[in-house]
Amino acid sequence: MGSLPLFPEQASTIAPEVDHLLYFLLAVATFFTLLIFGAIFYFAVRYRRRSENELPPVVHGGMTLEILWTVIPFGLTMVMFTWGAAVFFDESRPPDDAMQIYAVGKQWMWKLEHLEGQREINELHIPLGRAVRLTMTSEDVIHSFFVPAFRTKQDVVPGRYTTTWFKPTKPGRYHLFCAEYCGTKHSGMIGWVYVMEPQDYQTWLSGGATEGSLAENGQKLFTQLACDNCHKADNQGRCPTLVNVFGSTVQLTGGGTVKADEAYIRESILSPQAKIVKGYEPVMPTFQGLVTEEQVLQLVEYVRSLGPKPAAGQAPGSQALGNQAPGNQAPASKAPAGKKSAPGAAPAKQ
Amino acid sequence: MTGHIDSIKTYLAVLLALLSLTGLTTWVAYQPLGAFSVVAALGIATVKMLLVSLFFMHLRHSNQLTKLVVLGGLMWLGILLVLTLSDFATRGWTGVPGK
Amino acid sequence: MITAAVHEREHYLNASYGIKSWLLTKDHKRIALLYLATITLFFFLGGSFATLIRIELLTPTGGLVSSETYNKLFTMHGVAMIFFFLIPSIPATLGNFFLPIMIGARDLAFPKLNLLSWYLLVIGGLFSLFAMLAGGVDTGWTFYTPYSTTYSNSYVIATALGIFIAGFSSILTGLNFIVTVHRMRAPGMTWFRLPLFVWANYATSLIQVLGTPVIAVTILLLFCERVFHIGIFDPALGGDPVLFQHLFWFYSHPAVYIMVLPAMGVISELISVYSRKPVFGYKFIAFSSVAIAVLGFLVWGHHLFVSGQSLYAGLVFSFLSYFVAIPSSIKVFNWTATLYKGSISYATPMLYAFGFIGLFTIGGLTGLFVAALGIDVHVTDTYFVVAHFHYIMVGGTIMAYLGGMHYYWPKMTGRMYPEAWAKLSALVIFLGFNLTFFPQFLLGYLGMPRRYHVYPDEFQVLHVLSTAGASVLAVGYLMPMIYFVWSLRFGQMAPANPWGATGLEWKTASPPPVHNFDEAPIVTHEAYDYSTVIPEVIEVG
Amino acid sequence: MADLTSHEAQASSHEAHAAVHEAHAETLDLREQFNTAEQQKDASTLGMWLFLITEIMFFGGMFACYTVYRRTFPEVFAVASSSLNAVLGAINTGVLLLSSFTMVMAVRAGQLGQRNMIILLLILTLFFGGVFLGVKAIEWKEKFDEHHIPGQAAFHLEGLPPDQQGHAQLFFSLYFAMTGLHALHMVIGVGILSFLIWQAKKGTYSATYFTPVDVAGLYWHFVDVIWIFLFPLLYLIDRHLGK
Repeated sequence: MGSLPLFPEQASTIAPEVDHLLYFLLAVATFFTLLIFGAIFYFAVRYRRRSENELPPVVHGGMTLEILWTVIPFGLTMVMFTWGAAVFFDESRPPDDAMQIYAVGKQWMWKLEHLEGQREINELHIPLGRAVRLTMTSEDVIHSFFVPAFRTKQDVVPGRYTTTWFKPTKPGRYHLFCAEYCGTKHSGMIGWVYVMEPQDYQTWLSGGATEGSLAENGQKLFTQLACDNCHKADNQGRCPTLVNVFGSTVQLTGGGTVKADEAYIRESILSPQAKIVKGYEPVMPTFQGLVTEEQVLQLVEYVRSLGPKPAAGQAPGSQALGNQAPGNQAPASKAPAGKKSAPGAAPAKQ
Repeated sequence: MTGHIDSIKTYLAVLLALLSLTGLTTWVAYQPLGAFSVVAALGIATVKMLLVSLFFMHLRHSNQLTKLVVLGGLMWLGILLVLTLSDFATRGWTGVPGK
Repeated sequence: MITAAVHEREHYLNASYGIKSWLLTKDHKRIALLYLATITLFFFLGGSFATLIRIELLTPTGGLVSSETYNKLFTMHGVAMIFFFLIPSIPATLGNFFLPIMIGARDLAFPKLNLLSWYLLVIGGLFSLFAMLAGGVDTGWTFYTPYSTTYSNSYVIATALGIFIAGFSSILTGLNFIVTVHRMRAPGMTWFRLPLFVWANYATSLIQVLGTPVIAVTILLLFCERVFHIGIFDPALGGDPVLFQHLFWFYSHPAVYIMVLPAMGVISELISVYSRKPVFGYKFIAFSSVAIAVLGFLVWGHHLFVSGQSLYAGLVFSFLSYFVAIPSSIKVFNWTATLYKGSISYATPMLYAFGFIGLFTIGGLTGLFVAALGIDVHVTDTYFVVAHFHYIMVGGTIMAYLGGMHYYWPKMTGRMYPEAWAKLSALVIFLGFNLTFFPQFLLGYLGMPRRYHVYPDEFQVLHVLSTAGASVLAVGYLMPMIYFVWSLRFGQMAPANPWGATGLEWKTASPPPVHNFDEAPIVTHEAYDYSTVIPEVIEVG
Repeated sequence: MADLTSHEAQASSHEAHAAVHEAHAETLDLREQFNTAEQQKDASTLGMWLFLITEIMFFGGMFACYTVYRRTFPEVFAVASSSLNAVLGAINTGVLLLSSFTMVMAVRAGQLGQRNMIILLLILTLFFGGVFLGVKAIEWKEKFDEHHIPGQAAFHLEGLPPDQQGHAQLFFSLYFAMTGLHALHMVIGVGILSFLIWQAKKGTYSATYFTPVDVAGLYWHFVDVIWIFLFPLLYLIDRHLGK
């Protein structure tokens, strides 16, 4: 037994935002609980039955009271809604400078992949003060990526990508849970998130032996699967070039457009006929069953690395990161300030 | 309800209308109407539904309560469809996969 | 059952004897008792699963049972409690017994259908029981795909079939009630003279009729997918597991109101009778029941805030969720105001009613937390949610159910329960409940995920507290079981109206005659007009 | 609401129960919980309409799946839909509409107390219902022969690349689920009709008591209405794209 914590640690920029909302709700809830309990207790004592045949006066309902206790709670709930929605937007939208990490859930483990090629199981090492964006999928059933100290949670759904992000503000070791029931060893699908000082993180990154960065592995796979026979860099192939595709808006046969994000790249690999790029024939075979979710992620990352170079952070390879991390540390570590932290902490440097 | 006995002629007319609408909806499906094709199909189906319920099911002569029950049922179907679509139709609006 | 004095007056219990007279009865009162026996069985079954769960969670390492067994325990706890206890609890027992009497009818509109409903519940229950005995089911009561369709190796099909069949029991009960309220009211029983219990059950029936078919078809699709691999929700074929969640919660969120609305109806009766005053804001309470039934259908997506549902749908559902808070708070305020200047008795049912208001207030207010998008991301699928819905479903529904059982026991059986023991049980249950579930709020905010067989050490103290509370709670639930049975033989004979209550159910004898009334009632007063009743009570002594 | 209240107060504000009840005790058709035949008929009709509402929601769950997946895979749904036999579908729709017509005529015969006509028209309705089910069976048989059965390894829909076969299976899953449940309702309807015919032969129904025929009619027409929507939604998606 031993320790008895009553409140979770605050270790991300979102955590204090969530907690402030909690304090507000707690205040409202406590007020109304005391009001109701107090009124019941007072009335029950004050107006207790004194004789078996007493008949109390009839008190008719009052419109003023009814309106009062309809309108006031309604006003309060609208504050709750708006505030909750504001926090939710912050929780949902990763800042542009966030560092990309991929996660795959399967019964019953978390597989995490860094752009630099480090792969971890049930552990995630991240630097202090950098926003981290997780793109996640599942190989089997629904899981949920939950780090209580960060106040973030996102279901991980088979067949599609979901996203979560957080920006750690305190070095340490934090629980990682699977929060969506996923079968026999659901409670064993847990791990740790290590938030490290940036220097330590650099040391950790260079420590593990990797077989090349995620994008490099994706490129190898791209060649292995002979994707490069058709998808040529110079746009001379039978298929559209993938250079500068990521993040762009793609024109489709039949008139529509689609934003080339992770989900679109994934769909194009597994279900290539679903959306055909304008001006091309539907000749690509499906790779369903030929590649694992992890390999798809490598390919997605490769395509991303071919895309327009992002302002900061998303550049693959550890060199770029190494230059940046110390610079980012200063503003971020004192940035529990809240909502607008994302742009503020993103001095767009290359 | 017992009081209203519709004539055979009325019922025959409704039947004829229903059969012609069936022909119409089949024909319309082969016309190049684009997105309007679904609208036409559902529009015709709705008219047929109204014919069947108003005449064959005597909804015309039914009391307010029955009409309310039917409207309520359709409204609930609407709730189910619209709120479910509120998710599926707005997916991808944020540009963040899964949000 | 009841002491058969030779020259006893004929009533529904002694009008005929033998198993057949019960199993083929069309009397809504007898069917109510059949339901009572059935759901009590499932309550204790679900309760014993809960006990095992709590004992298991005493230690963080999961020593008592394997993880497979643990997963089956919480699944079967949920299935037994929700589908076979809470949903039928108040409507099928107290509602079945009293709704026709309260409106002055001889029976429900469709007595045979009523009996059929009970058989459907029993058949559904047998399927689920078979699944439990044969090896159990481990999907969680929510049956999320693709785990339930593809990955689980347990008795999903039998359980799903059981729930499917029991669903029709619920639908037909709701249908029966609606028609009865519309078509069977006694002369003079206008809508605004209806007891609030009837309003609440009417609203509940609307949900049963409109919501239950959707879970039925969803379960059917799940069944087909598991048996024939047709893949409506299978991501491998392009299906969407989140769609299953939408359909599941379209019913399962309103189902919470199926459980709690009748409870609110009971509380309206109790508060009025034991403060001997008309309910403050009768129309507001009546309409808020209907409002809850309607608005309850617009909020299901708040279970899906982190599921991969779109952000905008999340906004819509969070916004709508707050609307359903309003009618609930209107009720609480009106009940409290009813006490003002009343003549408040501390009889056992009133203690349960106080307990209900207190626990429901906490449960409802924490509902505001989980409806707030920003906080729900953190607390969903944790013990915070577990605590929240137990405050509503156990602290709310079961408190009201027991309050109602005590209140109506004299009418149903003709016997009084032992008052002192009953007061004690109310107190034990209230304390035990809070000790069990309050620590779970803390656990949840700390991040303890639900459905965990083993857990980190730092959560143990709170888990131990919760288990301690659960053992108190278990004692509290066993007590009424024992003294109710005891009272059948040894309890004092009950007068027709032991509480000085106003409803038609108290104008007929205890227990009521076969056709409910010796003389057909004609209603001339508003509900809860105590000036007409109190002198009579004094004569009865 | 005020409207309803006055109407229903009237429905139940007949004389006191007991007296009326005794007066009717001789009438076989009046169940003991009711006071008047009108009250009983109203209750049955309302009960059936409520039941039909539950049926709307029951099919509604599948319509929701259909809507979501058709939105997601419009082209696949068009191709898969075109593989269905629209002619048979249209003919079947006609057959079902005819059966609805004979059903409503049976109810009319009930209103007029024409006992033999009731029997004849019910048998006709039963016949058309049987034809519908027969045609349905032929269609399903075709699906088996063409390997259009979802969940089977042999599933293959011509005209679609391999990666979209899964989506096509979704269409056929919905097709079989929806038409299957519809057919199940038809089978139940056939059972009800058989019961009514048997009862009608015994002379149970007359101009004063034909509620079962009336109520069964509501059910039958409702099943018809469901099909009215299933036909264009399943058989007629973007046919113009096909050939």
